[in-house]
Amino acid sequence: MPEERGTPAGPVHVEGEVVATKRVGAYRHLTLAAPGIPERFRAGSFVAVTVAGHVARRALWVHRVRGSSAFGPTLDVVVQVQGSGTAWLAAQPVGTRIAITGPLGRAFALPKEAVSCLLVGEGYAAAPLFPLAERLRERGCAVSLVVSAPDEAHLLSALEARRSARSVTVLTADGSVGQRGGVPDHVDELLRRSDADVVYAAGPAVVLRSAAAAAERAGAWSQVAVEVPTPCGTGLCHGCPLPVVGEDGVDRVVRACTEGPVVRGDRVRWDHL
Amino acid sequence: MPEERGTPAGPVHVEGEVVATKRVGAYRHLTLAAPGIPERFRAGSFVAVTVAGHVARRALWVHRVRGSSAFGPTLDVVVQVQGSGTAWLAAQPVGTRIAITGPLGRAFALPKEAVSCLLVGEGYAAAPLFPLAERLRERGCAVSLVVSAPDEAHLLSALEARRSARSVTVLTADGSVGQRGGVPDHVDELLRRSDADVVYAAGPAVVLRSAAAAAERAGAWSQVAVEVPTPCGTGLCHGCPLPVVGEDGVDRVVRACTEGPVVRGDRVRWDHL
Amino acid sequence: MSAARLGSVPGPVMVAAGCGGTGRELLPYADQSGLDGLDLVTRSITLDARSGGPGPRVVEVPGGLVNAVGLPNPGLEHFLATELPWLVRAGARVFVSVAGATMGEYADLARRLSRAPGVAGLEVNVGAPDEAGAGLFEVREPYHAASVIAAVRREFPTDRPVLAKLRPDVSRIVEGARACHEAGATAVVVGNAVPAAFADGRPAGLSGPAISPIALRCVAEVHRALPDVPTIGCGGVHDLASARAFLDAGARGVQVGTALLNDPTTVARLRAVLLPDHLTTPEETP
Amino acid sequence: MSAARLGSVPGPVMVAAGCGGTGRELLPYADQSGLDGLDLVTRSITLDARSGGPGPRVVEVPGGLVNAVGLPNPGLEHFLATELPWLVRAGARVFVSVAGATMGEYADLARRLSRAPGVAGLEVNVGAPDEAGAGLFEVREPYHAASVIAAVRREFPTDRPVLAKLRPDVSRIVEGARACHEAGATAVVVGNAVPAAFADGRPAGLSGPAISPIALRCVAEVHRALPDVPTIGCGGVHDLASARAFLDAGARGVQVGTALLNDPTTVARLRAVLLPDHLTTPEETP
Ligand SMILES: Cc1cc2nc3c(=O)[nH]c(=O)nc-3n(C[C@H](O)[C@H](O)[C@H](O)COP(=O)(O)OP(=O)(O)OC[C@H]3O[C@@H](n4cnc5c(N)ncnc54)[C@H](O)[C@@H]3O)c2cc1C
Ligand SMILES: Cc1cc2nc3c(=O)[nH]c(=O)nc-3n(C[C@H](O)[C@H](O)[C@H](O)COP(=O)(O)OP(=O)(O)OC[C@H]3O[C@@H](n4cnc5c(N)ncnc54)[C@H](O)[C@@H]3O)c2cc1C
Ligand SMILES: Cc1cc2nc3c(=O)[nH]c(=O)nc-3n(C[C@H](O)[C@H](O)[C@H](O)COP(=O)(O)O)c2cc1C
Ligand SMILES: Cc1cc2nc3c(=O)[nH]c(=O)nc-3n(C[C@H](O)[C@H](O)[C@H](O)COP(=O)(O)O)c2cc1C
Ligand code: FES
Ligand code: FES
Repeated sequence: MPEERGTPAGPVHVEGEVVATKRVGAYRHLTLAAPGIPERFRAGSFVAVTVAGHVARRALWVHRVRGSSAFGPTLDVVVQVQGSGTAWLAAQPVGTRIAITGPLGRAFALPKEAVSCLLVGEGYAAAPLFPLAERLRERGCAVSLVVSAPDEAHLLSALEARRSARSVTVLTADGSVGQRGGVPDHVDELLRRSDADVVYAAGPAVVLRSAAAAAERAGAWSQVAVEVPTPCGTGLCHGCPLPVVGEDGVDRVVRACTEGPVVRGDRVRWDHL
Repeated sequence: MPEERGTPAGPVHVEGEVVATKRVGAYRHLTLAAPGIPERFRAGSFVAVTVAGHVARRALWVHRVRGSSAFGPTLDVVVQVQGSGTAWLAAQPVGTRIAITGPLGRAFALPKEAVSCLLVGEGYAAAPLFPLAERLRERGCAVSLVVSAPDEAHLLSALEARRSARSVTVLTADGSVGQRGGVPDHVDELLRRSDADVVYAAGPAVVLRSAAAAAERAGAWSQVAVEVPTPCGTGLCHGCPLPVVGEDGVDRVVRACTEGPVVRGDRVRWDHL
Repeated sequence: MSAARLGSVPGPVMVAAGCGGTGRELLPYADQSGLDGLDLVTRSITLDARSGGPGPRVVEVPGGLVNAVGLPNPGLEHFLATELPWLVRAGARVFVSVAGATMGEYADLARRLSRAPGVAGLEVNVGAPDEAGAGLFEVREPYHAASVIAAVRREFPTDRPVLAKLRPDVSRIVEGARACHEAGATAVVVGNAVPAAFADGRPAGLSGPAISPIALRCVAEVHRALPDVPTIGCGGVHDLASARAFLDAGARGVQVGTALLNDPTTVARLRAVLLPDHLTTPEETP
Repeated sequence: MSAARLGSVPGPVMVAAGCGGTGRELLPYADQSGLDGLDLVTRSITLDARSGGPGPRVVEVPGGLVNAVGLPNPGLEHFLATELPWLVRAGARVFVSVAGATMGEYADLARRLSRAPGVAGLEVNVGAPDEAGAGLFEVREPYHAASVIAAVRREFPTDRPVLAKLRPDVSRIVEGARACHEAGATAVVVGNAVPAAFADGRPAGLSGPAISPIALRCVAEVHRALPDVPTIGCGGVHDLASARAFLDAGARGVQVGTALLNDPTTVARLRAVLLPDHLTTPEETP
């Protein structure tokens, strides 16, 4: 699949600002003024943000971009508090200035033709599937979206996606909403039903792996957005090893932030991740 | 002058909380819930607070204590933003939890008899003179209060002190309010007018030194509250050298946080500070 | 000499030298038993009184503190007359940190301390971050440290521990630990503040969380090379995780310095968790 | 040999080894002139390709990072064929960092790099924080480092600089700097990441603001003892104040590593301020 080319390209490093913040279930949604980033953004790329008092940067998927708003160009991110950095981010009030670099990494590759696509996302990592769905619909693709989570609080709302997606399926591990179970339990069935040529997946490794395997069984392409800790996010430190099989069949370790985060599902050496 | 004795004594280390915050001129006033501290407090002692991401602690004078309030026991501090730590403190919203240790150090010694007292304070450091004035008035002392600052924005409001003080004088370097000039320019005249037996001073070294010298010239006692950087505030690190002359006439270096911050003005070796 | 014959290793949590004031200042932050049973290393005591260096003595840097305090202390005599008896009465297990300009001074300190009632053990400061500036005996090679330990050991009863406190310098720590242990050190404290400078270039020592990975590397190297030499980790311990990292790397105990300056209750809190474990674990005998 | 005859000292701001990706990744964060004229040290290049160590390779700690990346690089041949020509075309002044398991490998790297068009100079990595783990030639004593420098110098044209990158180890830095300079190093880079460990005890290196006071001490000691040996400060430089502290302590320039990982524009911002000063200051000739 060819890379989509647009201008302007490449990441920028800007001083952004929190312009809106809202708790949704277990997550904190932040809207960040981030001049220069929305016009460069492609679904699946991410941003690296600076967290006060921390040397390593924090990677965040981009849930939505707006080229213009009352605050200029903005982007939305979904933060799940996991450690000190995400706790800091979630606690920032409107007005906090935050250095943002992005968009970073390889985005989801888009199909040349109007094919059928299955999008599978779990937890906050489903975020980049929403702009992807829009983009695919613009290209005339039939989009089936699966949003999964351990429970309702960790489910990204699929409401807005109903415009871009032909079908939306909700899965929760505890069955609190939608179908009970996880992606591995349902992915083959969902793939068969959607008759997809391409599977896009975002979420923990177990979700990505099951989606990639299902795609392979069904003879479909897969593109997975892998999360590996990314100390810089910009390709400078080589601290984000992603073990893959190269096009030449040779085992390699690439940088998840630069040669990833999105890679072909059949290329990932899952056992070495 | 004997030390006042009360119970309970000694400092405590507590998790406090910001319960109110307000900008007043150039300062940020914070009210901190600080169980255990108000009942131990004596004017001139200070608290050490923990600043997120910083190893050294920040010392703050106590402007006011309330044994009980809607938030339990609280204390008020006045923060002037100078560096990263005070910037952090000034930015905290209501609800932030802050580790507080106090009251720390030697407080102002109170006269045994109902004598006349001159209280001289500059900038935020005038803060401890307000509870001191109340205490002195309770003991029947005649209190003359001098509040000084470079300009109006840095002047602590003396309004409330009018109850405890017989006279209140305001000095600003730029003459924007009150008399024009600094403490060194006016202290001899103020001392003569107040006919004080004891001078209490708080502020930068130049203010303390001039007050101590004026007291000496007038044959009065002086007590000065010295600010020396206090990395721990608790007497543990010996990092806050205060050069003094001991009672035995021998030069010594004592800990400003433990043997100070309040010492007799005639004991400080100003040239070595 | 076997370690068993040279006193038992204190721990698991000790107050590091120079970060506990005179000891008294810790009392308000102790648990109900006060200082009773607390393993406390005094600030380094020299034969003669020292007033310490000029200010600023302690400056904050990212993740830590840089300090050049200059070993302010009242001198041995005054210490024996006032501070030590107070600490002993309070029930602390007092390890007196000793520092000297010559081998003879170390021996002298050890001899006089061996006769002072209530001294639980000694800690020999043979790895200060700026020995020249502090006017201390310079330990350039491991055998320098070992000769100081031998000199101290000769003067101090073998049933009481002597701890050798070394610099967390990975290129020499294994050799230093071996030499000091052979010279009679009961355990090796790894390490001191790391040689550093203030922003203006003035020599100083770096301490606090920033140096924890450095000290941990040294402890791990010593434990790997010399599993029979008891080590006590010191450098950046500030919470349970950082303390446990040292214990997991093979240390018998940890010392807490800078963290006490940030939160004076740190040692009490760590002891509350780690002491019960320690008391139920049979001590390994090398 | 005089330093003047061995190439001129780069500076005042360089990209430190291993913190600039392949160089290309810095382009979006450069100023208008792109990489033109930028003094860039490559990540350490070995004869054969290396895929680097397992994750986690880089972990955050207070004030810095702990890393054991394992020198991932495509090997000399591939580097010469692809990365170097790109950098040269972009106008960067490329200092290739070389690392080897034996003296022979260092010599080999130097020989082949001496013939590669566009190599501005070499930086010899003789102070990695975990040489054994990285499979590098072990530099236990200053003369080990000096022999590597001599071997490299023999193979590399004397009109181009060879930088010796040493560990910021205060007990050996002066001797190391002297020995490397005598062996033909144009300047000494002080220093590398500090030997450290991950929380699980795995050997690694500590970098970032946390180590700045350590590297600064080393620079100050070298400058005091050997004012004629040009030094380049490296360790924790992240803003103008930290860069100036090194220059004030006598360094001719600074390298920026970890700070680029936090803010990729750091070098461009520092150059904007420090380069004009540098160009107008006549270079001291020792
Ligand atoms: C490409 C990518 C996109 C991401 N998008 C999002 C998002 O949209 N929303 C969200 O909430 N989180 C996202 N994450 C995860 C988020 O970056 C981590 O939760 C966060 O870095 C952990 O930081 P902390 O400060 O909360 O935890 P801490 O425990 O303080 O982190 C300590 C260190 O470990 C690293 N680290 C630890 N776990 C992870 C992890 N799982 N992934 C990456 N780094 C880790 C951190 O970067 C930091 O260096 C993303 C991660 C990647 C790699
Ligand atoms: C007894 C005492 C009472 C104080 N009371 C108040 C008060 O009521 N309100 C107020 O705004 N400020 C007060 N200060 C000063 C306040 O503690 C300092 O402004 C503050 O420590 C500087 O910290 P920072 O984080 O703003 O600056 P930074 O530049 O970030 O400080 C860096 C380091 O230097 C130390 N430091 C630098 N300057 C000073 C200084 N002048 N005094 C003490 N430490 C310093 C800090 O503790 C810290 O370790 C008091 C200081 C002392 C000693
Ligand atoms: C303010 C201060 C004073 C110190 N004084 C001494 C001392 O007198 N003797 C000594 O051996 N170590 C001294 N140290 C070093 C500490 O005991 C400890 O070894 C070092 O700081 C590393 O541990 P930490 O990171 O827990 O502080 C001092 C450290 C500090 C910060
Ligand atoms: C992720 C990472 C990779 C590094 N790789 C190398 C390397 O390949 N060769 C080398 O000599 N130094 C390497 N270093 C060390 C840096 O060049 C630098 O000397 C050290 O990190 C201290 O400087 P800093 O605090 O500015 O990072 C690396 C450092 C980091 C953080
Ligand atoms: S996170 Fe630094 S190179 Fe990928
Ligand atoms: S500030 Fe630490 S002893 Fe005074």
